[in-house]
Amino acid sequence: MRKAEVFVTLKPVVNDPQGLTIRSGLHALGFDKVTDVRSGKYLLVTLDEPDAAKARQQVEEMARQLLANEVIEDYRITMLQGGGL
Amino acid sequence: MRKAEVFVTLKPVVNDPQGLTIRSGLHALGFDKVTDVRSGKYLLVTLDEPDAAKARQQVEEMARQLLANEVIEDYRITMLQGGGL
Amino acid sequence: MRTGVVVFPGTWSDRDCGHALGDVLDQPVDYVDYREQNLKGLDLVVLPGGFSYGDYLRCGAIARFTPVMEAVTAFAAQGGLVLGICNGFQILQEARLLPGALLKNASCEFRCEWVHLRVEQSNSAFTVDCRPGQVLRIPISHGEGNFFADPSALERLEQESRVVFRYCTQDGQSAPDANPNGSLHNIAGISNVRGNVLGMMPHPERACEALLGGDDGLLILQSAIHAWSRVPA
Amino acid sequence: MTGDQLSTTTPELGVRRAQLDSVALADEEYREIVRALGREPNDLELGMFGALWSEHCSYKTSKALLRQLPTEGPNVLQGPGENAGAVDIGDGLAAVFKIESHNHPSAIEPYQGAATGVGGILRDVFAMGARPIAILDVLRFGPLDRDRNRHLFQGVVAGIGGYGNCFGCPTVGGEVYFDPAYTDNPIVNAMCVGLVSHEGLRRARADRAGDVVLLVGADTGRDGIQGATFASVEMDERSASRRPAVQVGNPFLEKLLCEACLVLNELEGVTATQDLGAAGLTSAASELAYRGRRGIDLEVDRVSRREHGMSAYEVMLSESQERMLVVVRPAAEAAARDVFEHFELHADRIGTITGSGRIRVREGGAVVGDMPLKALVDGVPSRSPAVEFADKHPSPPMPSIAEPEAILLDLLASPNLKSRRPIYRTYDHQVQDNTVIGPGFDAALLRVPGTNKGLALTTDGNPWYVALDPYDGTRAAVAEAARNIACTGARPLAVTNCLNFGNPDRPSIFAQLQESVRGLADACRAFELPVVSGNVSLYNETSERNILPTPVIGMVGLLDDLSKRCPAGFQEDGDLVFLLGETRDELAGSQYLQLLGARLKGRPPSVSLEMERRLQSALLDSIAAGVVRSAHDVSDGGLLIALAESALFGRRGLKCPNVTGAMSREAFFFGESLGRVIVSIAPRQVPDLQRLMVHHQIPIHAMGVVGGENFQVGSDVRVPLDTLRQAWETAF
Ligand SMILES: Nc1ncnc2c1ncn2[C@@H]1O[C@H](COP(=O)(O)OP(=O)(O)O)[C@@H](O)[C@H]1O
Ligand SMILES: [Mg+2]
Repeated sequence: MRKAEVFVTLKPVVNDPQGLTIRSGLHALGFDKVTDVRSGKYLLVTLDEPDAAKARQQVEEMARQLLANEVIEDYRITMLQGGGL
Repeated sequence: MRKAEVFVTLKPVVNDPQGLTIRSGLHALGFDKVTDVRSGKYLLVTLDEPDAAKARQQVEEMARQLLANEVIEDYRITMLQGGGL
Repeated sequence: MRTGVVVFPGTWSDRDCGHALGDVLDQPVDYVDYREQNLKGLDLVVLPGGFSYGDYLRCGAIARFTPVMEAVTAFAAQGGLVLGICNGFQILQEARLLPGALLKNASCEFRCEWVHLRVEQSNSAFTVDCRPGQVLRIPISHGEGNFFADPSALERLEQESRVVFRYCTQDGQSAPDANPNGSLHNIAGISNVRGNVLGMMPHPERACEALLGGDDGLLILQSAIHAWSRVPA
Repeated sequence: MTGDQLSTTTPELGVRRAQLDSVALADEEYREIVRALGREPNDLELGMFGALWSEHCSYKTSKALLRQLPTEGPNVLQGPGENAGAVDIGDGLAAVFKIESHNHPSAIEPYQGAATGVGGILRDVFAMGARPIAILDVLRFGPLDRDRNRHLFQGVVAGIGGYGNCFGCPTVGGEVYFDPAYTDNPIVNAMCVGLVSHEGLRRARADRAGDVVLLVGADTGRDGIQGATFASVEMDERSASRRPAVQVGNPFLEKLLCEACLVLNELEGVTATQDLGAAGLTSAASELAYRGRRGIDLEVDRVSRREHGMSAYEVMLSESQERMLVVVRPAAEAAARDVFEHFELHADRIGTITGSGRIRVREGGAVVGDMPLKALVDGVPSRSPAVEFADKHPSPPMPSIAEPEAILLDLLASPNLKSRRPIYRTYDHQVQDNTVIGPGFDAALLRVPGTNKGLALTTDGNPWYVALDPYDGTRAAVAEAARNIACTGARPLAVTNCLNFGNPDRPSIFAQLQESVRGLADACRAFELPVVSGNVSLYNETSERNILPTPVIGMVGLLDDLSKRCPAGFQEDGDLVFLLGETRDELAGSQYLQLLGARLKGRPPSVSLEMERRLQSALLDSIAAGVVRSAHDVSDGGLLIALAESALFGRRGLKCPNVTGAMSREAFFFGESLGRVIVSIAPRQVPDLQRLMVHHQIPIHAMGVVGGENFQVGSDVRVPLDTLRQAWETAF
């Protein structure tokens, strides 16, 4: 079993209303040092693929095809050694 | 400026309908090696707090109070040196 | 005009669209399963609103890979009429039949309310019965209808006159406070270059009977019927 | 294999104390279980008894009281005891409805707690074979100036919308009130209404031995184990650390499950459908078989799981959402499976209906639990806690006011009266294309598809009246609900109710419950309204603080001809405005006194059921005769607020040159005497209205004329409509 973490974030040029809302929520709670919040997705994918290189390539492919929408999003992949979060 | 990454995931015992649905989406695309997908949130918080320890402590506090609900979610924090994603 | 209303898992406007086209406008309507690969005999295909696959991951992201979407793509390329409403619009974008993407509403809240739309183009198949500048009152119901396209794509849309509807005030001004979701340029609906594929966030099928608060949506559905009847088969 | 071969030790009660605590069973109850089984229960059996004998599942504290309620009537197709009640609405159709609480989960995880509350009540309705057509949500929170309360409020509202919107059922009404007594213990009740043909009406009654039991929908996980028990005890710091008693809902899966269940209606050989809610498989399987006076054998190994290593105990008590039991004749199994497959739903054949009268649970071939259903489902001893009636509350002050206009604006902007639009615009209230009158008015009105009829829906329950006098306050809630329905022109048909109270082991709280149920029964009898379903939520208490007693009435009415519907807002300039009903010199329980800081003082307005009936007949006759152009009931906030609302709804001004009553101006403007309605009519209809009111012996009071840019009442109040709107539309 291999685990991959996929982080999907909005491109910098894209507005992030959710990040803004969280920021104001944090301000309301008194965390006034917060200057910015960007929100994104975290996906932990487990694959039954012994070959590390193949696993990574497949996750790349998943991210490109489905997990992220390149019109608005960037993604980053980390292959885990052990268990993930 | 300090940046912190906060990962919020559903506790392992909690149902993750989104993860399950993404998994079947991946299967439908032919990624049949995927055995599990867990979904979560990724937040990049920027703070105006020079002191590293204090910054971390504040982000902990934010995660506890607002960003995650410990009843169903776990969180993990990484303080970044440079820019984040 | 024979209409096919596509039903994805999680679609819920299918019956509303069927009601508007079938019961109100008296057109034959077929419900088309998402596993269907054949759209033969259909003149208009509607991708209705709802939460296909729960809108998990991204609205429309998973639905876009269902077998029927390949057929819809081919159907559109042959000039068939395609109307994507709300979730249907999101699916058309994911399938790259229309440009841009729909982000979370700027308020971060779901919004269900009547809005005003200004018709920008009467040359799309879905607005042939409208005048440019005409104001329609139609409800929205979405959490992610905030239209985004990168600057060049946006400019192209405007230059090619493919913005079909814009959110506006009652008297037709596209003011910021008439924008319910933060859409760039107040965009509520766009078409492809040829004008046979339209995606829009508001729900015309909910505005087809005075009893339910208004019937401006009929203009859009009837336009499609008229556009179709003028096209030699 | 018989019960006494089961591997159990026979410990002293003392040894099991911790276990009994964890399932919240009392010593006597445990002894009763031993008596019924003829032996000690093993851990699985104890857990199953604990869940089914919890307050939440067994109604042990309230069931004796609930017997007073009238549950029969000529149009009742299904009364209490099934997943939801059903009444005949003509054309061979039935309206199916029920209300349910999700207070405790929502206090801990507001979004998911509220969302799964909606999910649960939707399942109750489609388990009856009905298509859900409307949701209403009843909410109570502590004041929003506390962060925690705001967090709960925002999460709950988002959760209701999140589930209902995704599922595709419109949320068309409800209520939201704020009071310090709800701090940390919000009330979250959801009502669902569905439609089905008489023949399609399904029961959760497995009455044929040999039938196959299918478990359909989500896989079973460890979530929510002991949720039923949890809803039956007070909340304390430990609650949060128990096993996640809160589940994450999957409205998408529920939508598929619903569509599949509706298709099942067209199959031969489907005996019963039952949703899994509190106490999961234990409750669903036991009740299903017990209602049909049969038995059931289950094999836990056949239950698909989300996690490895789950015990039989965990499988039997899991409260994983979006699951249904479907009971079919063996010959129909294949066809049923085809239906589920079409919707990509997973179905496990987990057992069979037997003639044994027992529930038998097998794991790995061995019987791990074996209990008589009668004891399990129906054997819990009733409890009747001590009762102690509270002293009457001291009389309220009757403060006089210099500035009625300022008070009016403050009231309109107050949390309990301001516009609810910021809430309901986050709910899809139009999907399914039947919403004729949506949220924001007295009752919602939905078209019955394929007919020209309308269903009117409302929920009501003023907690301050009930706190001041549980009997009168509950009668008032029934009267108000019926009045709201009548304002649309519809005739009230039937009632569902949710009784949210504090800890009944406190004598004063049990007295509230007892009096409230008596009031509910009396009012429903007087209006000839059967109670066809309901729910009780007790132990709404946090750190010694009890909520206000909160009985909530859900009501359904029928309008035979939608073209005769009546709106709540003023319609035409020049129309004349009248007050129907009698205003008394009273202020107790009013929003006005709350604003002035006198929250719970005096006797609340008392309803004369006889007068209320006449008022509603008079109103319905006037609407049917086309005499009335708009009708809006006078409730929270009193007369001035009701007039202002009618003006705001209709976007028209009002001029009432000289109005007074034979009482203090305060009571006339802001008192909340019950049994009153504001109507507007065309001037030429005045004689008709008068004649009708004389006929029904209803007092009538001329108010003024619709029109202009101002809201003007007497010489004291003259406010531009825009100013009124700004006050009313202040954000939460
Ligand atoms: N939580 C809610 N969800 C949907 N609609 C609501 C909610 N709360 C209030 N409303 C709507 O707002 C209107 C005003 O509420 P309320 O003051 O309780 O009405 P009434 O006094 O007529 O019972 C009603 O139409 C009600 O249905
Ligand atoms: Mg009312």
